[in-house]
Amino acid sequence: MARTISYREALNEALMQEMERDASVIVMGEDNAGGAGAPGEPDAWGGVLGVTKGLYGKFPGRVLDTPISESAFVGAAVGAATRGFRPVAELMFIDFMGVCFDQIFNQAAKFRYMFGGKAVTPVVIRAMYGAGLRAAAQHSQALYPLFTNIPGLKVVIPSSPYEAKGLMIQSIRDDDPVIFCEHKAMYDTTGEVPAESYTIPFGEANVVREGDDVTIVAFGRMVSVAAQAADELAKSGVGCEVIDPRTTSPLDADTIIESVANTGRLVVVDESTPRCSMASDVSSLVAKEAFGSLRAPIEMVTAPHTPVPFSPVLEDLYVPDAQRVVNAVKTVTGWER
Amino acid sequence: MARTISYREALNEALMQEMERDASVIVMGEDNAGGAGAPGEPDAWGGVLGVTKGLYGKFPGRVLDTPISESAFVGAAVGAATRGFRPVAELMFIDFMGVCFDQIFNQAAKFRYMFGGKAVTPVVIRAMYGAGLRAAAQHSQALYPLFTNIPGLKVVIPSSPYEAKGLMIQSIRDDDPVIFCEHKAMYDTTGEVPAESYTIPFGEANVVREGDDVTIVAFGRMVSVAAQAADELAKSGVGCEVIDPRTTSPLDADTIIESVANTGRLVVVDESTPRCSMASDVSSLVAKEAFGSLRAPIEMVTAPHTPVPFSPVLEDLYVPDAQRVVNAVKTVTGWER
Amino acid sequence: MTETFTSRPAAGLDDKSLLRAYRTMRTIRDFEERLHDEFATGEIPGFVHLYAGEEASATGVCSNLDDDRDSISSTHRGHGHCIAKGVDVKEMMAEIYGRTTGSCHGKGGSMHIADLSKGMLGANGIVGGGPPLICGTALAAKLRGDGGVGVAFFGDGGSNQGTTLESLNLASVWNLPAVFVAENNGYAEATSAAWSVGGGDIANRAAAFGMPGVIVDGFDFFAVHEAAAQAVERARNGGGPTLIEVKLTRYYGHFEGDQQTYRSTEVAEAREKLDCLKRFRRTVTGSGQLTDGQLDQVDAEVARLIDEAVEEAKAAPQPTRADLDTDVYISY
Amino acid sequence: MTETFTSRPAAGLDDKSLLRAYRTMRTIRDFEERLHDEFATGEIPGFVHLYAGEEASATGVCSNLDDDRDSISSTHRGHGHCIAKGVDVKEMMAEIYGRTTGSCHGKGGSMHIADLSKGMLGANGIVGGGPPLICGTALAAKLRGDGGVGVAFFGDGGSNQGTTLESLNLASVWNLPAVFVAENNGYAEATSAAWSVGGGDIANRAAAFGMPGVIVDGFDFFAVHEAAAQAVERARNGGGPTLIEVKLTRYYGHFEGDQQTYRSTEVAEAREKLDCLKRFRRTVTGSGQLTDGQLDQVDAEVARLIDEAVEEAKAAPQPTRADLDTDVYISY
Ligand SMILES: Cc1ncc(C[n+]2csc(CCOP(=O)(O)OP(=O)(O)O)c2C)c(N)n1
Ligand SMILES: Cc1ncc(C[n+]2csc(CCOP(=O)(O)OP(=O)(O)O)c2C)c(N)n1
Ligand SMILES: [Mg+2]
Ligand SMILES: [Mg+2]
Repeated sequence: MARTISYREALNEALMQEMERDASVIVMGEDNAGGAGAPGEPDAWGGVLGVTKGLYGKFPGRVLDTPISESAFVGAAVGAATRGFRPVAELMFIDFMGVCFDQIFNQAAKFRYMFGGKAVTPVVIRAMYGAGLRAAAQHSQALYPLFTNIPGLKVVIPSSPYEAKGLMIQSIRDDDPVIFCEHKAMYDTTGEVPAESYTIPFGEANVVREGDDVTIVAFGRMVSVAAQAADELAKSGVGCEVIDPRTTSPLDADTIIESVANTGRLVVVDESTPRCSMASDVSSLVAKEAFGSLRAPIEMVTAPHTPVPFSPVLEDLYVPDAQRVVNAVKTVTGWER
Repeated sequence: MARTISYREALNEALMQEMERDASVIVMGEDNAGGAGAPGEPDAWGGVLGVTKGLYGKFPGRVLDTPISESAFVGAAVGAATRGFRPVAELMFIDFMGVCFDQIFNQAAKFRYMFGGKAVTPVVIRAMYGAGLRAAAQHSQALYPLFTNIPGLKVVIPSSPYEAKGLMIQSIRDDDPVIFCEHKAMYDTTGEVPAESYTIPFGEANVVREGDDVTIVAFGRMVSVAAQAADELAKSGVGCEVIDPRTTSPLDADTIIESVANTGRLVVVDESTPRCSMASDVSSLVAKEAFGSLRAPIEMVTAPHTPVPFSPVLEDLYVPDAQRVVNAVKTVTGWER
Repeated sequence: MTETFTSRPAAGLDDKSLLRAYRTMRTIRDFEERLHDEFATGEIPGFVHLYAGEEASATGVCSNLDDDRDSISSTHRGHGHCIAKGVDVKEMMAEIYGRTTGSCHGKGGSMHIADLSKGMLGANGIVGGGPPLICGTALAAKLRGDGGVGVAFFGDGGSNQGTTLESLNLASVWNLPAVFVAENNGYAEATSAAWSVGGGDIANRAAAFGMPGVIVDGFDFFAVHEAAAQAVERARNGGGPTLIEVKLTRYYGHFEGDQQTYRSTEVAEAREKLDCLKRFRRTVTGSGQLTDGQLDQVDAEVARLIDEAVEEAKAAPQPTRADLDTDVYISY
Repeated sequence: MTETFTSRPAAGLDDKSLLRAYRTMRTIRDFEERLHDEFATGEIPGFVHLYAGEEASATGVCSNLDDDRDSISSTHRGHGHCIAKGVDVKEMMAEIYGRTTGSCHGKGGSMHIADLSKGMLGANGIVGGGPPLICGTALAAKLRGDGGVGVAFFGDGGSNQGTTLESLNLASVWNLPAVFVAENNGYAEATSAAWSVGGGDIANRAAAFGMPGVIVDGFDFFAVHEAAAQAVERARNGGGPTLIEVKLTRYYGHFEGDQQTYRSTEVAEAREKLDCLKRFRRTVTGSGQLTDGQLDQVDAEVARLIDEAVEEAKAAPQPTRADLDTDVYISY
């Protein structure tokens, strides 16, 4: 049975259902219960933006608040994962990776390979990414390319409440370390979500809408931006195929390549900064694997190579919008060799 | 006057000459003097692989050993840079970025933008990268793509002793934060280096060799691998233009695009893992900006999407070699639309 | 080694210094109270963390510092530190409104207000981001030999961050002219410091790294001033770093919007009985050093300043597209 | 809170336990001495950090641990911890030679030997990499309620890393069944611990995070065993974490190849007068619990084992291209 709920609620429900189903699932992070040691109610916060609200009430021993020490508690999640648990650790803002990246990329990500295939480290690291809340340079980044670069990590970017729930459940059940990127400006976005538990497999792109003229690959919140652009373009008869890869690692190369084989044109929409980004990653994939089909340069719509500005005026210019996607599509459809 | 000296000596000479020239240049890192507090000689180590050897003897107050606390001392270098010094901090292995990345990417890199153009942070962070010394997964990575992704950082990768000296001097004099990537397997590589001080500007690629059939863009140690491949290919009449961008950020896009405009073919050689890498970055640049000139798919020769293996047999397979570059060139020259 | 400071008489401060301290505290208070009101109107973008209630800490510490040779780092809750270190209040307000006249041209916002020309290295969005930087500014002062000190402010939450703990050690090992000021307001977001700080008082951590540690009452300007004076003096004279734990209470939520379900009556009580401004007034008028009239005049002047700051900020221009990609680098 | 342990009589250990402990120490010693020789031939790839001299630490601690419910994390100097936690010596040797029969199929090498089935979470190339992981294994044991403990070994250098310091706090706050073993061998590479560890003894840092701290003589197996026994006991019973500082000396350079210009006669003296194996032998033969003959037999058996390990390692197959990209993920 599907109801309309928010992205936040979808995530919360996924966590709730998995904790119910599997006693090895534990949750930890700063104020994930909220208010540890405080005289008020124990679930005072339920996460800084409320994603873990109510979990502590149901599973008190399995929802842990932490001191502000990301290396220690992310590492603890990794360590517990090697000992049979399925921890979901919250890094809060993905921008905080800088104080704990070692535990993620040198420890969790490498255990299996470094130990000759003998480690199992089913840890999920949840983190908010993205601009739009006027949270400025240290709280607004879209850093998934940094994680995508690292072998051993899986990187998930849900683009809707439906995706959020199914991908979170899959992340928890997956035996590899997963970086789960939640767009903080989408928590109140609503959509149809089944009440029952379901999973969405990794590495299988979702073709959000079909079209024959241009392929648009977009990530996370940019999927809806791309879809909006596609709506706009449909009015003038341009058919866009919008692809949401869902996971940047693994990446569903086949779906992208097949689509470009049909359309001959590609636009990649990526909220991150442009250098060594997912925009460049997908472009390079297609320039190598589908060159013969390409009929125009590959356009990339990304944030500029700047930190995220605080000013609302500037931040609105910073984040790719539908108009920029429309322009990029027009560039590639208008291109003559 | 040019002499033949090693990459290590070239770096050491650059540091020495800049410290001599400018009293605001200071050097710090674990055992950069070597043996702080130990009963033996004060310059016992001069850096774990000897790059800072002798500096302490000449400039005792300006070469600082540090406890093993990369966040604190990299941050200290950043802080001192905001107060008129030009610190060169050694991260030792670039793989250690995970314990101090915040001070680099959220602090140093963002100050100027975040503070509205009012900060000056001329810090240089030296770090060893790359495979080849059988140092395994946590001491062999080529992580420059992660830094290249970050606006506000400049990223330098010298490919020879000559480049090492000139780029180091430029890095120290540059007013922006610089990540200086030294390939640890190149320290004993020798080459002609002028005795006097000189700089090599950032963002100006070096065309290592000219050719009309294929453009090869390569970074750091891969430049010599590419040149070797070019030698090999020249025998069968294939002319390769080998480009060393010297800095990945800023990147000299023009030189690359012009070359591809002439050759119509591109191979990128990058020691890092493939996803969101410099290989993908340069490919995407060309697929966007020089598509009209491209006559074949863009090939990328990179490490595989795996951690660096310890086994010498596997590590030798891991690192791109001339044969793989030759094969890639053959693929693009043999390609028919 | 941990020692507790208690209030002392006006500690040899002359009238001018006392008035200046009062003005600083009042400015911080009014700045924050006004932001609280303005935030409620929805006109202020982003996250805002108010320093109201903690004024005696920033003021007590920074009243020992010089503009040029001394530097401070701050936190997400940075307005008070900025004002106490002399950052222009109108520029700060404009920054919080995201205007081009702001301290950071509108690009930083509340969490990144800085003024390097005043030795203010920035509010900081990263908990534990500041202490390493201060090791660097203190090192710079030491190498230069100008007697300057670096002061790192951080919270009880920040006292658990590895970057902070490493910095205590580095400052000790390098014998830096640094002062670490742990502002323990009892909470990190909703998490109680009594729970999160293993080992009880933060000041206890000083001994672990070989420096003196003291605890002061953060409602008492004079206690903070005195403790900081000793630490700064020691630092200037090559005696190395000190850790000062200031115990205090924040009057508002963690950020604006926080419902504060994790605490109950302590704020009302603190406001009523402990408030640093009230206490300061009682002390200096009681001792006869200043009159209520003098202080009232400051109040009036500050009120006007804040009014003007808000008015001017609202009227100031927004950045434009041309500002988006400038100032990423110094040279391109 | 810091307390110093001194040697005690055989502390109630039966003959079998004593022999086992001796065998472990002897195995570590011979393993390392042999690697020292083999490294000199140039046949061993990569960086090798030898544990010779420190055997009583790993052995004294791990002799209190179970295979299954207890776990340890280690450092770049990990061979001793691996052997003491029961990792197969021949597989270890093969790993160091990079062979498919190695503990990690040749993919990890000296710095990454692990055996999760034995609760050995890996040597670790990152200084400070282990303590956070141990907070997790200790948490797992606590949640499971199986009485298990997690033990993090780290060096004097590692005691300054923020990740280590954070972990002390987290373990304290979560009241974890964890033991932190700081192996203070006086140096981090060439840097003296007397210089780098602000605050003197590492054990002093325990109080800063609210746990007991003790110092033990790392040449004395019995002292280490006893201190660890108490800490492990406390942890198993819900009494929370302990920090144990073990003072010892490494017999070789930081890594093989280090010229050790930063120290002089201390190693020769330690080998001569303090050596843990000699001391153990004196104690147990002196008390009459074991005979020289029994110990000599162990020596002979261990020598044979190491010979075989090296021989088999050298003869073992190298990985092949097919191994390069397997085992990055469990599912693709
Ligand atoms: C590294 C990092 N982790 C987490 C956060 C989110 N965060 C911002 S403020 C805060 C609480 C800080 O508490 P404290 O240090 O006591 O300062 P206070 O807010 O009480 O002034 C947290 C968890 C952050 N900004 N940076
Ligand atoms: C994060 C990090 N920084 C630096 C290093 C380089 N390094 C390896 S071992 C070592 C010294 C470690 O000293 P200590 O912790 O005392 O251990 P010991 O070698 O004495 O056993 C250093 C600096 C590293 N591996 N990881
Ligand atoms: Mg607080
Ligand atoms: Mg040591």
